[in-house]
Amino acid sequence: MKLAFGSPALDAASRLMTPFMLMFGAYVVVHGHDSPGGGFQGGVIIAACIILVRLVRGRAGGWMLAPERALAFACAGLGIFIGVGLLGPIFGGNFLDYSALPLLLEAPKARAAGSMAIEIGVAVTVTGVLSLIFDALVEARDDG
Amino acid sequence: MTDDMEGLWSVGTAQYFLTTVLLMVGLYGIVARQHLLRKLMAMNILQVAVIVFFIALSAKSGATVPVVIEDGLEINVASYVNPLPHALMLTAIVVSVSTTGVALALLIRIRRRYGTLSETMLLAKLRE
Amino acid sequence: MFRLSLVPLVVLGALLMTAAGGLPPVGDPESPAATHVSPRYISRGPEETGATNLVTGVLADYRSYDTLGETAVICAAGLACWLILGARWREDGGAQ
Amino acid sequence: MIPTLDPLAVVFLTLMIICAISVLAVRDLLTSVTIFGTFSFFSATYFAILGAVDVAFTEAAVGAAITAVFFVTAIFRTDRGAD
Amino acid sequence: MSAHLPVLVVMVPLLAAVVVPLLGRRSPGAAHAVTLTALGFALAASGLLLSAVVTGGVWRYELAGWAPPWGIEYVLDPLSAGMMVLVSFLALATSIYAWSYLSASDPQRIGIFDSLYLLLVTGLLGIVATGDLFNLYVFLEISAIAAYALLSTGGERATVATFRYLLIGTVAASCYLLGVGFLYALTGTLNMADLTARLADVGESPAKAAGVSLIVIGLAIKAALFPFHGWQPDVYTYAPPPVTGFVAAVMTKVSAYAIFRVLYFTLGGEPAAGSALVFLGWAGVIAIVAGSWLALSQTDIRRMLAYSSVSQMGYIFFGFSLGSPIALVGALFHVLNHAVVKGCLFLVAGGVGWRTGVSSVAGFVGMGRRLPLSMLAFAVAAVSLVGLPPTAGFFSKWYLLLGAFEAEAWIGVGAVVVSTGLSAVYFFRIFERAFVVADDRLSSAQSNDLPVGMLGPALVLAAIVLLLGLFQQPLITHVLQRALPVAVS
Repeated sequence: MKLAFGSPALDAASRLMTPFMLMFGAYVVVHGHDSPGGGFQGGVIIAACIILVRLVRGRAGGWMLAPERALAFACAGLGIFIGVGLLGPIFGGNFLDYSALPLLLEAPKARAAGSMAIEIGVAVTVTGVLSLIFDALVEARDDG
Repeated sequence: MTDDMEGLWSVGTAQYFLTTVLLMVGLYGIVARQHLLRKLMAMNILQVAVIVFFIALSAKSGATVPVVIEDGLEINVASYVNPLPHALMLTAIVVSVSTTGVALALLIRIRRRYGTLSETMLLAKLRE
Repeated sequence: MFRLSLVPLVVLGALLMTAAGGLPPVGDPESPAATHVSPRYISRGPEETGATNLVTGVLADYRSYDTLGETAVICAAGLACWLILGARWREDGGAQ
Repeated sequence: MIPTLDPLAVVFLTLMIICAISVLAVRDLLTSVTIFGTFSFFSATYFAILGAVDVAFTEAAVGAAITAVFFVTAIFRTDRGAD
Repeated sequence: MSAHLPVLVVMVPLLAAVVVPLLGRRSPGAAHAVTLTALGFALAASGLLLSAVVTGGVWRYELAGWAPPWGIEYVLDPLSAGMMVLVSFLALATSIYAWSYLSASDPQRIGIFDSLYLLLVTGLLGIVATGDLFNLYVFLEISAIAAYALLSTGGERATVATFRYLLIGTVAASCYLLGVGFLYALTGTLNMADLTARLADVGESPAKAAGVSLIVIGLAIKAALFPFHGWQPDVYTYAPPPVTGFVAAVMTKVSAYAIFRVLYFTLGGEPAAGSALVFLGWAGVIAIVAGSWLALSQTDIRRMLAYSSVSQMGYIFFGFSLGSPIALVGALFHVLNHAVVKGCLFLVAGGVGWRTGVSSVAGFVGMGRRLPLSMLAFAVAAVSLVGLPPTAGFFSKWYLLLGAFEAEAWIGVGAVVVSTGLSAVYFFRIFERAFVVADDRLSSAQSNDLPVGMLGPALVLAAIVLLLGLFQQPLITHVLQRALPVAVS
């Protein structure tokens, strides 16, 4: 089944909105430290943007995060998280202890940098998985 | 208990009671509704009820959102709400959306094979 | 049968309401939740984690391990959807 | 003196309960999902009133947008059948 | 790096779970090799941990470098390290079995299957290791979601059964979370050790009782204890064999472990925990008889095994409720014994179905001739489940009975005796068909046993049942007795 509610107005609106939504998503990820937001919320917004385009323009929109790539995103995000966590033990701290990272920063700054890295990981995973689930629900074939 | 604490008490406990009602609505939906999609919505309501309960625990009268604005000053604990339940409940929301996604995928498979999502009809088909 | 299942439900609700009456009221600044572990997150969070958003401080630093688990939950959900629906849907790949 | 909590919280909680009951009572599934979105929106407002802006943000994005879209998609894929 | 062993045991499988799906698309073999390596590492590391904590005492690990109760900590004592060994060992064994099963039927999905398998193992290991109530919830959900996906792959009926399990499992998890919320509201902490200290100062109240009972109910649903076992038989019957073998063996045991941990360690001495244990004890006694009785009337072998699991969980909770050192040792030994036994039984039953298409008890005629070694493993495991010497099952039941005599719990003793009789009947029904009844049509049938990859794990598990029985004395003095809470021993 094609889930594309194509109409010129919707098309234009979605084209107009997507850049702002993506920017807002990225902003929410990056500014999670000082304002409400964070990796999960930002990832949800980016995924919502992808889903919006998919809803309006269907597969033709070119915005489809191919399922395989979406899955790779999901795994990569979690991989980033674990990788950052494992840097702790490598540099002599505990698991996920960012203050042990050799960043030449004072502890709070180093911790903020580490948190930022994992937030990005979370955002990547969330974007990948939500669009993957949406695609799985849409594309599931209607036979059998 | 002082007088102004009394007022706090009434608004304060009313929320627990209403949360319990919400919880029971969700539980009732899971038990009694026929359509599996509706059971799933009831499950979401149940999860929101638990989240509401935790957020109610985090509230503090006279406190504001947990984003520190005063810079360099001594931070007054009483002026910010408790951030811990918020962090926990973000995780719980994620869990609930994940569970919903998996459940919907299962439902699509069930519907594809059995042609229905109504529990009674499904049970009848399974018995065949 | 459904009417019957309502009885334990109502009993459970009544018990929970009784129990909830014994909790510190919502908004009580003297409640254990507000006075035990959380004060450190508020008073020292910004200087220790570098995050002025205290929730992010708790989520990404003090309790970052929970967040790791949360990410694993999402990842598991994605893999699960793929496993449940994927077999059929990959057969015709990008065609349509 | 301690200022009391906003009574608005109770109002929104009541609205949530009304929405929750309607979600389960309405016959048409698509209507049901729409009300579910409203329910999530009210819960987000409730969280915001209690000072949980992050949770409110997330609940609005997840409950009212993503979960609702998932449900709508699933309903289109299956049926709008009444209960 | 050895200082970080507690977290590496959990993280290495998780890291493998990230790599495996990407690898699996190109080369399923490599993906499975990575899976086995990660599980092997987990087994070796948890073995090291066990030996370290048995000699050196409790090992606490502060995650992210924050001291509890602000941060999350891992607490490894002989109990949790022992459970980790059990979980990772069964994961390794069933994963080897899964390769033979999947590579024949569905090589395309091995990567994704293995990844979810690793996530399931990660979740269970995390539950066992953690010292934080909310962290336990998170890992409970990881294992649950991975389990839903894996269980649903057994065909269309499995999908329906899994959906029901998903609903019930989510209600259970929400119950647990709500209970944690109650305790958090009363004490302001989520750390188990801190909670113990703080809860002692909180007076008795309905809120405390509600918190404890919600946690116990939530976990009891996950553990499929008698009144809450509704989800379990369908799920175990229709799921693919390697998954059932692992889930039936370990998942409910880990929930039982969590109840044990919460009631004896975290809430030890609380009156609410005492009453919860009384409830669990009675539920257990009913489960012991009812599970066996229901198993007797089943015609499908896997459904029969599923009901027998209900009964065996009853033994474990009955032992927990008695509370004396000897009964607790019996219960823990039964956790060990039943995990290995049920894993073996389900692997063989699944293998038989896979090779011959037989799933009913009646169809086992002549099976002893057709699949001799598999049925040998099945027989050893079944004998242990019934509780005959020299298998592990005899000793675990023996200690449970000693504990029951000591506590003069005559109803429990009666239940154990009745259930032993019933389980003997339902297994000897199978033995008779498999080994004794001569079927003319089958007498000429060639022995056509399972491939090594499936037979090996089953035989190893059967051998372990015997070894556990033979070496029960050192095991009990060196590990199980040290695993008991201080207040009891």
